[in-house]
Amino acid sequence: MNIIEAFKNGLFKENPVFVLMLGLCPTLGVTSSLENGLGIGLATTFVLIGSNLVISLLKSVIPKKIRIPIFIVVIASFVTLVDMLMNAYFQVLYEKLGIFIPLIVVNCVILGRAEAFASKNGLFPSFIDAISMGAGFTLALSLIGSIREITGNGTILNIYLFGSGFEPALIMILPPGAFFTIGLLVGAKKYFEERR
Amino acid sequence: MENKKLLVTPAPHARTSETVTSVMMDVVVALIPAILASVYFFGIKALVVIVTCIVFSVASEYVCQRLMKRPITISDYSAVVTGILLAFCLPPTIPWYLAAVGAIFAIVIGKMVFGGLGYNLFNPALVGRAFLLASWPVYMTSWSGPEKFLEDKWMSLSDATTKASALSVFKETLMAVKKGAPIDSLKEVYNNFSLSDLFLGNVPGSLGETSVLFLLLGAFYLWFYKKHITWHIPVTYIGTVGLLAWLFGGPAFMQGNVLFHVTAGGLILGAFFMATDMVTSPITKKGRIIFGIGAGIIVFVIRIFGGYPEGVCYSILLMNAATPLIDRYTKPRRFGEVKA
Amino acid sequence: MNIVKLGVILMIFCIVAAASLSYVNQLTAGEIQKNREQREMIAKRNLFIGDTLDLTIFSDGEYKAVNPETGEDILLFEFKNTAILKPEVDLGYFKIAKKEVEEVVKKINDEQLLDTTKVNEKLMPFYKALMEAFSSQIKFLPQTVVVGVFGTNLLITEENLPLYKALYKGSAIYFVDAEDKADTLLLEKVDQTYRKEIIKTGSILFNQNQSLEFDGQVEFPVFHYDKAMAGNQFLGYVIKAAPSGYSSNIETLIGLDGHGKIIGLKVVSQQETPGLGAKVQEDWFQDQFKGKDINSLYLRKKDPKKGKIDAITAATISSEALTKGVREKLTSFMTLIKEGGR
Amino acid sequence: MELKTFPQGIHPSDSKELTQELPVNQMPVPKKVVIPLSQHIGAPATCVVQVGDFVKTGQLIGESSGFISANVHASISGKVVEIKDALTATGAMSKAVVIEGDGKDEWVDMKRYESFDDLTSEDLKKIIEEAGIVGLGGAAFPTNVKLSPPADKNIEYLIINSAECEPYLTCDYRVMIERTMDTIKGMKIFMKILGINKCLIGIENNKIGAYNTYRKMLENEPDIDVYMLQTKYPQGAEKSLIKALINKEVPSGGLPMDVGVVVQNVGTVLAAYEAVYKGKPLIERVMTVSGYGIRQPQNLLVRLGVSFEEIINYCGSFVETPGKIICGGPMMGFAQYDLSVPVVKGTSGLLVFPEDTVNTYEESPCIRCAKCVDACPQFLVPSELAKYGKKYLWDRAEENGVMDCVECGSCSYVCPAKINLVQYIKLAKNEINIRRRKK
Repeated sequence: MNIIEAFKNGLFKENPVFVLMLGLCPTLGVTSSLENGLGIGLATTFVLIGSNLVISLLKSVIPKKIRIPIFIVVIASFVTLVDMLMNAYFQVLYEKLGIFIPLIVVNCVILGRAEAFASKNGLFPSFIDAISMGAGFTLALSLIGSIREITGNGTILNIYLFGSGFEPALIMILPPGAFFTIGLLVGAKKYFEERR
Repeated sequence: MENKKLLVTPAPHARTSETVTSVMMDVVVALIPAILASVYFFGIKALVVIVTCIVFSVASEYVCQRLMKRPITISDYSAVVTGILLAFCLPPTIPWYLAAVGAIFAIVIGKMVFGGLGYNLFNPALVGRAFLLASWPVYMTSWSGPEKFLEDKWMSLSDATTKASALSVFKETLMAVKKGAPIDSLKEVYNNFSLSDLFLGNVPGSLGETSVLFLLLGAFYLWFYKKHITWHIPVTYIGTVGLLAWLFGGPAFMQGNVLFHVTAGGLILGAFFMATDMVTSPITKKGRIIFGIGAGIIVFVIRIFGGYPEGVCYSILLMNAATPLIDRYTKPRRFGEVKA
Repeated sequence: MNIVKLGVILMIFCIVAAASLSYVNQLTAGEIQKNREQREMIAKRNLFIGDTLDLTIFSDGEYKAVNPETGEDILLFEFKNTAILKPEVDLGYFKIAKKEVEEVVKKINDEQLLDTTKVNEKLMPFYKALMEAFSSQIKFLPQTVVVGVFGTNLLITEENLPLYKALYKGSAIYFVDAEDKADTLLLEKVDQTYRKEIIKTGSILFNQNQSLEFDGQVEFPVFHYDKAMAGNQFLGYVIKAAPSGYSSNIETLIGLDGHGKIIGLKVVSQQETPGLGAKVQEDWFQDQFKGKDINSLYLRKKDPKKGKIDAITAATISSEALTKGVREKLTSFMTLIKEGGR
Repeated sequence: MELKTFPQGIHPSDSKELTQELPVNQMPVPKKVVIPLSQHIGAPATCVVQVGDFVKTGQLIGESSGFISANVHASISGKVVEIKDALTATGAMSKAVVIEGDGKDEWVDMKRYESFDDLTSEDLKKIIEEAGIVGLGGAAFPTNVKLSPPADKNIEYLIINSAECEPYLTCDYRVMIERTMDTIKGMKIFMKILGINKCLIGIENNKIGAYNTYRKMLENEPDIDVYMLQTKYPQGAEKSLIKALINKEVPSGGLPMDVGVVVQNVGTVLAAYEAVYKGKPLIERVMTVSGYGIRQPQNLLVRLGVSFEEIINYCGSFVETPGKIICGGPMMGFAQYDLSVPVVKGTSGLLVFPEDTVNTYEESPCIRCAKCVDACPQFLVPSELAKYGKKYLWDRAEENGVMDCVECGSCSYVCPAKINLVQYIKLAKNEINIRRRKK
């Protein structure tokens, strides 16, 4: 398996948010700032790596008929793990992300990769896949988060970018702003792809 | 007989002289009295807002069509109509750059991303207004009072005292009443705003929402002379709001002030110029009646129970969203169709 | 029997997952508990002591003021790499010109001044200048200023206590032995120190040498409140209120002294509209409540006669909700106290 | 007085003043005619002459070839010079008999009846069938078929279609004014055939002259009622006319006989009169030549098969460069590009418009103004149907009643976006018909 190819795949060709349109719940919910986007992206990546590894390791043991419940058990365990760890050691971020950390469980990116990739491939490819997909997800979330933070709050990583005359468009950090941003980014991506 | 070029087209060979451009032009003409009234009452500030909105609407439509490699249709006046209608929903004190942002958003997100004129799901002007209201609520909810014609303030671009619009005063009082203030204070609100002022537009409010008289002038031109709008939406819309206001909008059951609720705020503008927007309203008469009643109920619910003093914008947007559904269930009974 | 087999496999997976999670839980439980306590502690403490967030905006440099007695410039303090950014608790340490302070303190000690008025007279110019400097640098007066003084250690004794108390009226300045902390950026360390100081200063404020304690959650028939105690001395109550605002319940801690005056108010959590209702969490809004009692807890906009609280522009609903919620909570609480004691 | 009419519809300017007051002018017998064998709806007639044959005026040259078909007769006497595929006004090719006239205009022997009292309904039907009479309103549906309703249909009314709602056309109006008595006799023939005694005539109020004439003539005829209708397009469509006169709706997919009505055009009535009383087969008809592009607009009695070019030349040729020539009315007629096209039974008019008055329109997107919905006499939603037609969604179009469309063109007329709505609808109808036939 070509690692570069795998990363290209995860970041662009099959970007979970912009192409596969998976995991839109956290994408819409938490990306009101770069910090949040990055945080949930990394948490998801961690869960993705963990679940992909475990599932590809155990793929021969898991009976086909009950694979989905087992996947969910594995994913849920990792999410609970992340939840507890973050609560213990990343208090501030944990409070900001709130309910969205437990909700990683239902993020379809993770179950999707478990079903589509990890349950069919070996340990190393699954690991690479998890990292590349996680990177793609994190990239997308950070991008959306930074656009929304800049336009909706006038800041990036809580640092004020503009003078006091700047009036941020409040709607951008409200839920509709997430829809606008995703829509426009997907549109822009398609536009540039077609031009190429 | 030779060298003759005969034109062959499908029937019918007679067409009305009406075109999309002429329809839009008629709407612009119908809006002119209200434009003049708004400039008279709010001063040169109003003109700046209107011109900004028009210029940026047309320009962003042009840019969009260039980028999307579509035929340039800015000469059909539809962007001008959007610009004027958007300006009409804005307070006169809004900075020009916010008006411009609203106009760009209205055209780009409200219209062009759907495919341009005829394909948009929502009224573009109202999309622009909703965007501005959600983004810069402080600017969007501080109105300045009407200025005296040719006085200092009339000419000034920035100097304005903020005042509450009639509906905000009503809303504040209503909240107070809910918290235990005497119920009669509602009556005081009604008395504080003279109906003739509300009717003429001599009250604080958004540019085009205040002057009922001049809006009606334009509306009747469209309604009776040009026949571009039918009675269905405006009458049911205003009627529903009026009825509900009379029943439940006052200190006691059946004591609401109908005229206050109809003339204050943007109801007349919305009913005649925005809800009747051809692209986003139902095509059948029955559908239009449902649309009007639905929008009327939403306006009333927002005004009395909601968080905003005025609900016209959202009522129309919500009903716009319901329009495809309404159209689907109100197909006209076909000629000779046997009822099942 | 296939289904039994599948069930058993699933069961095994669940058991393994549960086991490993409970192990991690054991590892992190202590930390989580600590975090929670710390969070609550900070919130409660802030009610009585106030936030120090505002200090972070100082930039490096020398700050001077004119001594009103001599007309000379005196170097008040200088900042060097001193601003510390921390998300939750931000502390600024800065150095006051050693000489000046030493001189003043020496003077006081030399003259053995115990009369509060006279001490005030001596020190007032200096502090006035200090305050002016602050005011000119920061647009508003911080509630709390933690000052680290190199090499100085002002002992707080029975004798000079009135001095401190008299000096700071509302705005408390705490002198901290900051010798080894000025360069420290670690949150933990700073925070611990800070907490220690607060306990100390809290005692000072309330004329006690014992440390400040919160007595935990005292169950009262209706209310769930804390009593803030410094030793045996009763300081006040902490009450929770959660009025429903525009789009959420605004969870609020209220610090109340024994006379029914609000010592501090802190919105702990809310989900109001960002940029509008969410401004209830901003300091200027919360600070309005300090020193008020139930009679003035009305919005100025709604009730110009009684009202002492300014509403947030375009977010009247949230402002009103909080003001009203606090007022109602306090009203019933006061009734309770009057009827049934503490 | 509230005038009867049907709901919805449109009000195009009628422009009938050009020819309304001009009496019908007989055009000279042409030198050469081209007579298509398919001038009607249904199967083309079978040719019964050969190249080189001499034919007399009124001689049968094409024989009805099925249940729905009609006889075709020679319209001049002369020699059959060619049997070829010729262009017709609809743009389709049809087998046609070309006759070169000998100038004598010799008629075949014609059997005349002074009165039809002795004839049975079947006899009369036979005469009409042999005379090759078809509906002259435009659709050219064989009249004898229309007059033979199945036994289970109870026919109550005969309705005479004299609405002539198409702008410019005045041929029916002139027939009504000039041959009032003859048409009344014709109506009686039809009533006898159908065995009923109720006949209704609907005349629009822009043809007040015809209304008054009938009023006078029918004073002693209790069986025939004449009504004035409000001028509106498409009053001449059968279904709309029935709705206007007796307020009954022809069921979707049904025929007028389903509500007990037979509708006949006033021109057809006259042809029936001529066939019975004069024994004349259908070889000539009254048509209107009009429009601002022709020098002498007039109402003409012409032999079938004469080319448009000849008619135009007879009417003083063009005023200026013609831009558009239409066979039929402006609402439903066909634009022509070749003037050798012959007049057929269904040709009601020939309109010439100068170049500078002819507009072409660019289609712009639908703005959902619903003017087409308010215009459609069939209560359809033309904009939707056209959308389905455009996108080849035939099933959706069928579900939404595209087959009920009468192709009156009202929707296209009112459309401010200038979308050719009726064209897309026709496309869909056509496509659905093909699919139905395949099944």
